Amino acid sequence: MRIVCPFCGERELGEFTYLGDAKPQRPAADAGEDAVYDYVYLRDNVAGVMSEHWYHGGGCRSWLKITRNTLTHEISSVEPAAGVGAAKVGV
Amino acid sequence: MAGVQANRLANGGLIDRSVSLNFRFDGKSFSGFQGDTLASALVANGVKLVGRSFKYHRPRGILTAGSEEPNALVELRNGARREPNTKATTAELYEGLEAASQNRWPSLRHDFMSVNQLFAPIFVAGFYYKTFMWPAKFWEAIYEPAIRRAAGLGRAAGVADPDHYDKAWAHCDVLIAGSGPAGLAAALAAGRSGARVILCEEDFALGGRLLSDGGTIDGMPAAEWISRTLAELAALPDVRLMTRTTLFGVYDGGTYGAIERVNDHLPSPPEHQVRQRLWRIVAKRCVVAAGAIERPIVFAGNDTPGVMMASAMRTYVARYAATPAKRVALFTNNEDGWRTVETALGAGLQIAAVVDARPDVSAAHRSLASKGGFPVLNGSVSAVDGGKDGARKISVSLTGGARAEVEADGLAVSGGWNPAVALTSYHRGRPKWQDDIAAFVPDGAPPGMVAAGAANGAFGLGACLGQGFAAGAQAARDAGRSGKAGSAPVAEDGAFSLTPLWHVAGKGKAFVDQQHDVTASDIELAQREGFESVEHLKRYTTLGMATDQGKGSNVAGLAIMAAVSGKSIPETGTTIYRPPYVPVAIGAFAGHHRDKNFHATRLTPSHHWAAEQGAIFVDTGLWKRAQWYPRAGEKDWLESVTREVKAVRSGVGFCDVSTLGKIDVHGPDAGAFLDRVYINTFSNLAVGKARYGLMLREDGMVYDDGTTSRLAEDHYFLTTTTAKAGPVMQHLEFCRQVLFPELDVQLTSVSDQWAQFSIAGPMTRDLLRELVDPAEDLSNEGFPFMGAREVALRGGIKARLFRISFSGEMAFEISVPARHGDALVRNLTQAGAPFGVTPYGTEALGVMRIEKGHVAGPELSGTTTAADLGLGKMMSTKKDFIGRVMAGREALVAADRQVVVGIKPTDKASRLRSGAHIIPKGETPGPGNDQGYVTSICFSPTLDQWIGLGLVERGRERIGEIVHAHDPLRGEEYDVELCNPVFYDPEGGRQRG
Amino acid sequence: MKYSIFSLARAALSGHKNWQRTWRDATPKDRYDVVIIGGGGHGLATAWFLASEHGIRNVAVLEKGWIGSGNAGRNTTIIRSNYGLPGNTAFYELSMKLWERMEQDLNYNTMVSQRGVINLYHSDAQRDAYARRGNTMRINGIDAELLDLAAVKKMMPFLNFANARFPVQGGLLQRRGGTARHDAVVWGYAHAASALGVDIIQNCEVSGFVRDANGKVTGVETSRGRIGASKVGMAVAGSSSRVASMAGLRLPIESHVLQAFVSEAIKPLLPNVMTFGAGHFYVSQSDKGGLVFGGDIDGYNSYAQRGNMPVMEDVCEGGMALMPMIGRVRLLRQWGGVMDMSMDGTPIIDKTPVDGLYLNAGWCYGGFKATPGSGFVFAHLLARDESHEEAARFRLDRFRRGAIIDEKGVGAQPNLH
Amino acid sequence: MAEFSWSSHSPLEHALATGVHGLRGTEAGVSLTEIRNFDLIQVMARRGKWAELARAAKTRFEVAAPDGPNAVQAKDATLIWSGPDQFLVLSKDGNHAMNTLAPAFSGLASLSDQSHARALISISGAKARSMLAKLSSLDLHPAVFPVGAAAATSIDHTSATLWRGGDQPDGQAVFNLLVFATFAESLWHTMLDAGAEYGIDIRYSEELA
Repeated sequence: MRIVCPFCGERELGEFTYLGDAKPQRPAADAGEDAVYDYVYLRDNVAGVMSEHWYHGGGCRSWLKITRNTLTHEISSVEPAAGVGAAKVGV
Repeated sequence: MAGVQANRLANGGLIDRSVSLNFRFDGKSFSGFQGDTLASALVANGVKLVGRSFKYHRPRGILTAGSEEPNALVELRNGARREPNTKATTAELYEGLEAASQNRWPSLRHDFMSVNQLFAPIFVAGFYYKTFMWPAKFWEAIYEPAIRRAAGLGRAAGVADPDHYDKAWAHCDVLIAGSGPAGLAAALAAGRSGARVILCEEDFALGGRLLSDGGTIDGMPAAEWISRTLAELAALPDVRLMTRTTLFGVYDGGTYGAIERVNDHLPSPPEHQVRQRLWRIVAKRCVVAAGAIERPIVFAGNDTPGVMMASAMRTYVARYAATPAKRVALFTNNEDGWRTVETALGAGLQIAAVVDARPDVSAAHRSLASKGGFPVLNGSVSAVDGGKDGARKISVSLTGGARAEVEADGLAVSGGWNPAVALTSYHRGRPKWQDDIAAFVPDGAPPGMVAAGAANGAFGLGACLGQGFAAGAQAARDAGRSGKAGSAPVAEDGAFSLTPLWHVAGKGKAFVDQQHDVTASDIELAQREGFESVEHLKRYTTLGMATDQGKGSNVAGLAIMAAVSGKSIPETGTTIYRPPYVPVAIGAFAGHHRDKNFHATRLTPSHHWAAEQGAIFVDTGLWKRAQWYPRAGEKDWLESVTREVKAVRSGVGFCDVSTLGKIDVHGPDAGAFLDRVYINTFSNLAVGKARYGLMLREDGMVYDDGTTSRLAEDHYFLTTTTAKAGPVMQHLEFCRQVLFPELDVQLTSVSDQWAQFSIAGPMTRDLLRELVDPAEDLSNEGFPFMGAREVALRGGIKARLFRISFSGEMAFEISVPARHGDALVRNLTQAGAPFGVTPYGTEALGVMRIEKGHVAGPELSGTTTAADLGLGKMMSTKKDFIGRVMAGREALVAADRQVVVGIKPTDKASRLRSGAHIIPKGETPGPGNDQGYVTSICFSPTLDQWIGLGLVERGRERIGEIVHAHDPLRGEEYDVELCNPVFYDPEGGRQRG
Repeated sequence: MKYSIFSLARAALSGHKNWQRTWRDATPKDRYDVVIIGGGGHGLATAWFLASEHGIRNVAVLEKGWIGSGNAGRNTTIIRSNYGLPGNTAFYELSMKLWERMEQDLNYNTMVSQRGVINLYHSDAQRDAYARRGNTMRINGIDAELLDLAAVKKMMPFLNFANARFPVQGGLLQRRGGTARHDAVVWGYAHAASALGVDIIQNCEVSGFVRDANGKVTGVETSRGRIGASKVGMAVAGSSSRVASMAGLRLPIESHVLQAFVSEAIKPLLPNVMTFGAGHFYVSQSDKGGLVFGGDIDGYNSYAQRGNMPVMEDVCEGGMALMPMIGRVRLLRQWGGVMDMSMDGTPIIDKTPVDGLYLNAGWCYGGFKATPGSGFVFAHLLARDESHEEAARFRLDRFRRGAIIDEKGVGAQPNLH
Repeated sequence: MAEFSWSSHSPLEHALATGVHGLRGTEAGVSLTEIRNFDLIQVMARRGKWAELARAAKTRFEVAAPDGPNAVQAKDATLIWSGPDQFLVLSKDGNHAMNTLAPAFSGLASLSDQSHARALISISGAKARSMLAKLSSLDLHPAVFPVGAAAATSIDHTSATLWRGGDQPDGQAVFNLLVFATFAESLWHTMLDAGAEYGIDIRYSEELA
């Protein structure tokens, strides 16, 4: 697999680490056990296009949100995580 | 010089007759020429019997001239370089080559195991599933060992491979598999367009079938066209032609695997060179011009030595000037097979007959036959007479029912051609059936890949050139190259007519998969028993699972299955194609990464100093750490470690702890950030102070621990355990970038920037006062416990000093920029000399942490909660943090959890071992009373006995209880007392003093 | 038809023309007592135990392709019961005991070969972890031995002892562990279940659940029509999330690809099954002679049944690090299976929140060895509506309760299990 | 009381042996030069401060700080991109060491000293790309990785920073490689193995050029 890092360009799979589904959002502090259980444990486990967290740890150390097809491994988009590029926030 | 090469033609071929090469096969000496394969040299020397089959040990010869060879397998080379199952048809001849036949005993000619043929009526497909079941014990003791001994083909060397391998990356616009007419034309078009081109050819010569079949291209002989084309390609700066290189797989994102046999054509690789190189090729586009593979017709006796694929026979005659037979018959169902007759006649061989399954042989061929004086029989070969010395006579069933017999010592067979659809099918694509050639052709391909020429079902030379050229030009355009491709090379297309024929019914064994001895009747049996799916067929009969990967046999097998199950071939379908396209040495996939180079090695700043001291090193992850420092006269590790511990507890010692992960946490929100990742609070930590912190995973289990110091208002220095340095950095970046993007915080690993040493023992201050600038106040008031600040050292550099203790002693950790680490360790030795300073290793470190009851790796097992570790009170209730909510789940706060407790044998002389289980005293051990286990142990010099930590059910409530340590693995049973895990100075006075 | 050397010899006399189908080619009936989705080892074993242990013979096994086409036919054929945590240990031993009588139970030679499974250790910490595990096994009545370096050298003199980056120090050996012929397990259960009346229906893909007004599952919609059922059991590891989603369920499972590899057949080289403790590599040699080996999962969600080169290289690096004698042995074939990776690395065998629907899932890469045990306890659950004693901890709600069974201790991240 | 000497030791000092490694008898295909003394500061812009930081950097270095995978040569420093909103400042003689750089970027960036955390190796020679092809998955074709290109990447599963410096007078490309200090010796041996078949000319320099 090759991933086009938005900062580094196209790179080899070995430079990246996978975390998993990017859809679950960490619940607010007061959301309760059920909500956190859902966030930590339950997965849609999509057979098809899903959004995922990958880490370019062997490169620029950016967390990326990658849209990828789990049936074909085809990657359709790569975006930086929300906190990447914060230095350019608000200016 | 051995041998006379009796079957070598006087002229012709692409061999270099000026370079004669001696070789041995089964101990007998022969000679061949540069440019021969082992197979062609054996052919030239008249060797017909080359191997034995897998199950029946039938005598076998050479069937093909390529990587689809099922029969002519040898053990190549000797000793540690012995390579089992090497195809003689692809092994290049070199001076001194040694090869031996395999799967036979005592010799190839007299193979005892050929008695298996007598049992052939029983040894049908899947027979072993139906028997060997009674008595049950006999399977393990008798049947299976016998089966295992009989199985397998060649023998592996059994000792370490002495050769080297490496792996490399290459990048291109257009990757081309194959250098036949389609491949070369594709390279021309893409190269001229300005594309970066890599062409992989598994043969050592470029040209593919042109090398055997010739032809006329652009009005010139094929050989001349090849050399002109190669010259033009050589002049293009970004075209790379890789011979001896097989493209074996296609992976995601346009990544391809290829194996280059760099030095397999030599007896052994030259110094500094590898045997083989694995290539990872990244290509924007790929043109598969891998050609087609001639397929057999299945008939009784089709495995007799002397029966050969028609195209292979042409190759031996035309390319290698070696004649597999003197009197050749041809059995074909298609026009292409006749080319073998033309080639054979051209080389002066006799043609015994042509058996053509088609009713309508062309007038041209008929006149060729009458000119050559051989009959053309309309019908099929139904049997071959012969044995280990080759074929003698061929029986023919003539259309209409009559029979004929033909005397011949060679039978060329052509059942048509199967495009090489493997590469295009590796992403689970299923090829489609094309009626006019009665073959599967690619139906789509992985992204960026296209097939051209024979691989795409176009068998005419003109079509191959045209398709290859068009595909190369298009691939270059797709890759963004806009140069002019010029015009395509031109050639005539020969006529191709074929009448499908897969199997000739008859008496005697008719082999589909020759290597695995799968016969047509095995396929019929599989169908009868319900194994109709092609995948069931493959698995039940082992069809196509041999070292030829079914290249020749698969389609014939499923065609026979289609016939017996009354389905069409496309309805029957193909099995899933799996890489690699040719078997690849495991060593190549490993490359450089073996032996000491398996993984990288990390060295601490004091490593070479420690080595000078004679330290024993231990692997901790990738690190080499000093485990202990033996001294002369010490009888074992325990004596050394005990000395080190005593030295620290009574004086002063130091230990390199640079392996801890170190992270700079910067920014205005650094404190707020740490509050969210640690269970305790860091935003209120004063500048100049350190604090122990504990992190959980989001599932509530303990993730890591360490000491984090506040060096400035907006700068924390965080440490992790050695094992978790990388994962914690990744986790923190996730928190920063994904979970808490609103925080202004920056993270940098500074693990390698700092050499860090622990200095511990009651005389620590005495040592430091030597080392540190006298202006620095190291008193308890000036530098209290958990203080952290920069200090000046004598001689000019600055260091960071942290008053933290893992040993429970008065201790500091000191860090200096890493290139001063070696100086620091030498200066520590010098400064500490008056106090008897002692370097200590990880063992002594571990002893002291157990004495002090600190948890470490064995307790931070990923299944323990903060409360299990006795650290539950650290969990802040005033803030959210990672893992807070899940840590509250019922089973994680249950009263009967196993928690950390101290453990010591009641008999002070008794040894304690990690992994022993804890059972209530007086009970018989069983799953119901298995209450925990010993996690960490040491011999405590301080307590003068073995002590340990353990995870024990309700352990904290049971301090003082005598329980039983049960260690059946090591045959040890003893009583232990559960105790306070802090064995040493529980009040903590020493570290604060 | 009874299989034996005598029936084989008799058949030989008639040219093997009298063999019947190994299992009946059934057409679906309107209704069954139990419908099992998934014609892999687990589904077929469940059907056989339903019929043989519980007398429930009106059972159908629905397979979307050919039986054994999922992970039953794509694994590395290892059987063992060397687990360390309560819940796992006894269950896998139950399974091991069923392996030991499988051939006689099924009248089919599944070639169970108890040649031993050894987990090598390379550090004191690893030794200690294996000691803990081995003692757990012994406490549960399972054979386990902790070998030191000398014993390992004697047993496997060909390992890299002299020049290794992470030298072998010893190993945890289970002599009763070994291998079995994976396809034959599928065929054997099909053969035996079919003989007891179970309908095995291939090329029958489930597309939905039929539910009554109360939401109870009363059947399945399939590519071969609607099939009624009093109870429906799912045994579709690799596709569990997809099938469960048809009933509106989200599972604590991700699908990941695990690659496996086989070398060319060579004469016997390896005596047993071994796992490398300092890298991702495990290997055994098949009765046919191929080295069958694998390593870690690729690490990203996938349904593609194929992997990529980094893992292939990683596995071979492990192999060469452990035994550099295999350098010139050639890798013949590479394939991938879709693993049901659960959030704690441990399976789920339980009723679901949907009435009438039962779940057997989350096998990670341990499914093959569990085949008979899984069938046994799942049949028990389906027949009696309560968990079998040895599967009582494999509950679906354990994640919510925190009663997780995490052998590796890596938490809710499936690609690390 | 004695004063102490705090001599500096490169992490490659022990492993590096000057001279020719591997193939002999022809001109070495690869030249490896370790550079031993340098200052290396990681500069990470703070939230919302990139523009200000860029201005401050421009003022100090008289070149624009890299905002993409490039290495920019200033008159007495090289600014090497190391990730989004961050770059490394490579310099010598303390011109841009921590104590001088920190005040200049105060409040705009978080700085970490990496001077001792890395080893710096310069790679050139006719076979430099062939050797690097065994170590790096990057496409180093001159058109893809021109002078001034930089990459945060991995070698042997270890993070590394690779950039192309100015060509040598004879036109040969120069690749500069920063690797982590504790991995340096191991990676060095890997490089020697990769380049042995081409012959390697090994040197070191006490000074950044």
